[in-house]
Amino acid sequence: MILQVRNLTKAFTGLVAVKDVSFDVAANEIVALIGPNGAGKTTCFNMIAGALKPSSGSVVLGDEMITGLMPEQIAVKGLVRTFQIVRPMRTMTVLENVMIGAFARTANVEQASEIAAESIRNVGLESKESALASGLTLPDRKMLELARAIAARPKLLLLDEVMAGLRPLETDRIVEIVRALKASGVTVLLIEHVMRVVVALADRIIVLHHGEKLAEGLPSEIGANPKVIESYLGRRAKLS
Amino acid sequence: MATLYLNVIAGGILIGIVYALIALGLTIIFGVMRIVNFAHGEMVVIGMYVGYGLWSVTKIPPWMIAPAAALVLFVLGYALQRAIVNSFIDRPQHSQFILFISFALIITGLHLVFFGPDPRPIGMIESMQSYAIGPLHLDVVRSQAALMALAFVAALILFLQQSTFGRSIRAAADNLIGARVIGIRVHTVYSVTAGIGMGCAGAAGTLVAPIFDTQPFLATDFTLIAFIIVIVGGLGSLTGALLGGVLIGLSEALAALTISPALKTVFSYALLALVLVWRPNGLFGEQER
Amino acid sequence: MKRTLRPSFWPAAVFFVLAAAFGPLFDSFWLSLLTLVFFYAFMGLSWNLMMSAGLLSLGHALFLGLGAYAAAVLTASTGISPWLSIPAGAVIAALAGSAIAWIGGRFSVRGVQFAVLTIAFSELTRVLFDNWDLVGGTGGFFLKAINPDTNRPLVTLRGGPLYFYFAFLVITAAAYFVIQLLMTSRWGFRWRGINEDEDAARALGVPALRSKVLVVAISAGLAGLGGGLFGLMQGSLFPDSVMRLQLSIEILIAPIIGGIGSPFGSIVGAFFVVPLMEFSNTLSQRIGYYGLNTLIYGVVILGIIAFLPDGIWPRILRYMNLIRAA
Amino acid sequence: MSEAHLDVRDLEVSYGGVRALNGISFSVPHNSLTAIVGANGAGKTTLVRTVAGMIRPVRGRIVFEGTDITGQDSSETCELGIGQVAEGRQIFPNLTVAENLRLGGALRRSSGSYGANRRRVFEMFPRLEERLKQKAGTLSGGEQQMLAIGRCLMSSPSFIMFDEPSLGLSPLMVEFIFATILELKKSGVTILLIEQNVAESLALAEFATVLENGEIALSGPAAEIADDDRVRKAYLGL
Repeated sequence: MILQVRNLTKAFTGLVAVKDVSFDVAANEIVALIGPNGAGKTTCFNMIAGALKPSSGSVVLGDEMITGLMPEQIAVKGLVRTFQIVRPMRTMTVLENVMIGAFARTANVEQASEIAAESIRNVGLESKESALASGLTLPDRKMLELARAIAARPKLLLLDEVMAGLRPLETDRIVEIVRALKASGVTVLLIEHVMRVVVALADRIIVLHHGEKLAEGLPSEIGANPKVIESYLGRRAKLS
Repeated sequence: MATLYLNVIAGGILIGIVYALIALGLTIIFGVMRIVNFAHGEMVVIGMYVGYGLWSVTKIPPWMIAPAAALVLFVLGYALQRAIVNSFIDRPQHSQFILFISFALIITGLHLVFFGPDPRPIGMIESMQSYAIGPLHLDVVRSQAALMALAFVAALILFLQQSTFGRSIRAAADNLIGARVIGIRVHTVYSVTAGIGMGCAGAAGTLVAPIFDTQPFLATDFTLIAFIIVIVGGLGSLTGALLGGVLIGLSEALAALTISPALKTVFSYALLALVLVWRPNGLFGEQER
Repeated sequence: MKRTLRPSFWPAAVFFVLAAAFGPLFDSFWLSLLTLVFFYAFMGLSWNLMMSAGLLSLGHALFLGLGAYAAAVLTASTGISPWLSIPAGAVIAALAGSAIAWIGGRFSVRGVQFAVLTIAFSELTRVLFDNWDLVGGTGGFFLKAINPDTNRPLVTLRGGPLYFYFAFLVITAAAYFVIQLLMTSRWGFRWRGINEDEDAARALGVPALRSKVLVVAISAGLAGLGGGLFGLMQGSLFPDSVMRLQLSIEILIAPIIGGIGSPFGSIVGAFFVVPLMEFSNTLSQRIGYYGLNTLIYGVVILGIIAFLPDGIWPRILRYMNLIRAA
Repeated sequence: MSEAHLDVRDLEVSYGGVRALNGISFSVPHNSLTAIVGANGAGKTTLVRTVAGMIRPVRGRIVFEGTDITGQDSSETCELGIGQVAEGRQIFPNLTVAENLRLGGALRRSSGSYGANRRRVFEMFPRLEERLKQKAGTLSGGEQQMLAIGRCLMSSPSFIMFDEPSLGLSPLMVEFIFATILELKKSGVTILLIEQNVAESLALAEFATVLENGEIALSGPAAEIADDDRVRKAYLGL
């Protein structure tokens, strides 16, 4: 078991964003976290990755309690996250952006440059390696965000709606990349809205609604779950 | 001994109220536009020269000249914003910073060219007098200055609270996107805000002209005092500027009495460092931007 | 390394060698002007380093002053060689810098508040030095005069105009190349990452607090080193001269006007700003309008920042690329 | 007026250095409820902000009620009657509910009908009248959405753009908001609805346009769009 989340809760003034959420992620598994906008998915991610202090509850990575650690400490321990709204380092080139991720693993600039170049090739951005991040289109920025996280050699990768805003061609490419990551031993926890991708990738699905865990299980089970259909997928949708 | 402390505290509060007016101008500009006016002290000194100039010709007491100085600085602030500063709103912080340093250099340069470096005191009989209320001796000039400053503060708060335009200024400060969504003319709001902010500095300048002898190099001290107050009070917070001003006026007065006049600014800086460490956004600033 | 930003090594090396070669040809007026240019270039490089991590210092004179006083007092009171006392001054300045950076980082004092925090510490120290007898307080600290005949500059690190021209040229060149190496090291990437988006950088494992303390320590240490040499050149130190706020402002004008993007921008900026300062000073003295220099200086800086937002050096680079491309 | 209430021709916008919209054209018939759907990041909010005059387009024309308003500032478009209920609501949290509403009605066009607008808003959203003195930031998500709509109505708009009105609301509240939008349409206001919630908005709209990565993928009557298999696969997960 690579990630154990227990009774995670976050209360802002007058609003409980996440209430008592618990789930596990097994090694080398792909787990999808789904739910309508504002269900608390990103808040969960922020608490797991250390960007937000939980009001209560705990997060264990491997055999180590990481609740309350700083994001950089958690990242170095192998849990790397991407952001829902991409955050490129605009005045730096694509290579330099990805090297920052690589530097989590090595102090040597040469090696970091190699790792970065490889991650950039993985996501197919090699033609734009020396372009400034500010000039990239939205899909390329998503690829950059992904390449940066991969370069940090994560054991557990948290992807926050990395497919949003992409055309089918581009989402298929990311599906391939995530599958290759899984093959190379990386565990992935992803937030996603595009059902097609969730079905294609997820070994297990966790459904959040109004900050609470509504359901958890295999895609087929979730597809048939009446509560999930009614609250999230809308009356007509059905997961095959 | 107690009356000495009492009078020093009273004097500190009176000058603190005028400091608060200076800080109010700085914090309203930052609150609305997220720009730091590093030439704020120079604007105060312009107000001092307006006060000194009109006083030496007409002998009208400076506290009555304050509205005129406020108007002069309002026009200057509005014009500077319209002509130059509006195009710097989205620029990085360091180039905004150099812009205001160039304003500071130009203003101080003009003061030196026209008035020379030597101090220009305002010798009025009132400067010697004080109101005696029991053991309390309130210096006349400081009391007039504090009262006028309070009048300006009250007028400004009334304007922001009650008037339509004042409300749109507060709206722009609270949520700039929201202000544009409902059709507020944001660049006009910026220009009027800059005018008001620098108008406060100008008015305060006239009020302190009889207390500190007017000379160009006072500008840096006023900029630093305004910075300390605004940071201690909380950037962008009006209550922070008001209470921060009185707090700094008081702490300076006490430090000058108990330690030594030379160390009064040290005490303020120590206070500033303490507040920054304890509450990085100041006593009344929002904690999380 | 072929992919990353190759440090522009050769053009800069040629520039410094030429500056050294022409040194002996200058008369004492040009020597003192160019020494001042290289002093401000050096301080600009030090200021620009911490700016690469987005840390705006408005109190850089504090580090300069600490270095100057430490070197002067240590040499005068213990008689140790300046080769030891100047580095000691740099270390003291570096410690002060890292303390401020640690406070700023630990209590997440960012942006404007951090800039004002640097003012607070520098003004606090200046006033304390005013009242500290060991350093001569407001009366100032005076170094023993040197006897030009028997003095060996390489021992006392003091000498005539040509000696100080070379001294500041050498430390500026050294600082330039050290900073270039730093900027292409892991730390350089981390500083630029923090400047761009601190939270995104931390999510990738960049240790924000350590990175900030390190960059400010190096930046302050360099400023302290420059201060030590500056103190020996001046021969006398007053809190109001080496630690005053106006000096902290003067230090940052050259790198911003020159262009804070690349270290060479600070050198180009100094070559523009220092002669402008001197020119407007002499002009206003000759015409007799006290303050005209400040006015001219302000107007020119306003002109530059309004029309060359990224600074002079990036515009020259673009211009040179156009020529090369044409 | 035969021609469309709003007509957009070859609109090109770059925002933050990225080409957000490349050459889109569509029109919104008078008194219609037209929906624009697409995943987030497809350029929907950029489109709304460009029509509202908050972003200046690189190329293209925007015609409203027959007059070319391309490049006009948001203060001018609001006076013409273009209202916007923005993504994330963009209310003024530290100002009271009453002040938020007053600011909405501060335009020249609506100064005459201030009282009438205010009564209509209170009829539609009684809860706002109960909370007039409260700071807007203390309202619940749904109440803030009501305030955003109420504030927009205070400027008596003839054309309202709703940008992601259902974001972060409970299903019950989403139902109420969509009912309100329908009611506004029946009262004669033209509606441009921008939504990620594709199923709901297609059910509500008469016409729809699918926006993908700054380009129009599909446009036409909402019923046809809902049946298009590409839309069903990409957005409805069917």
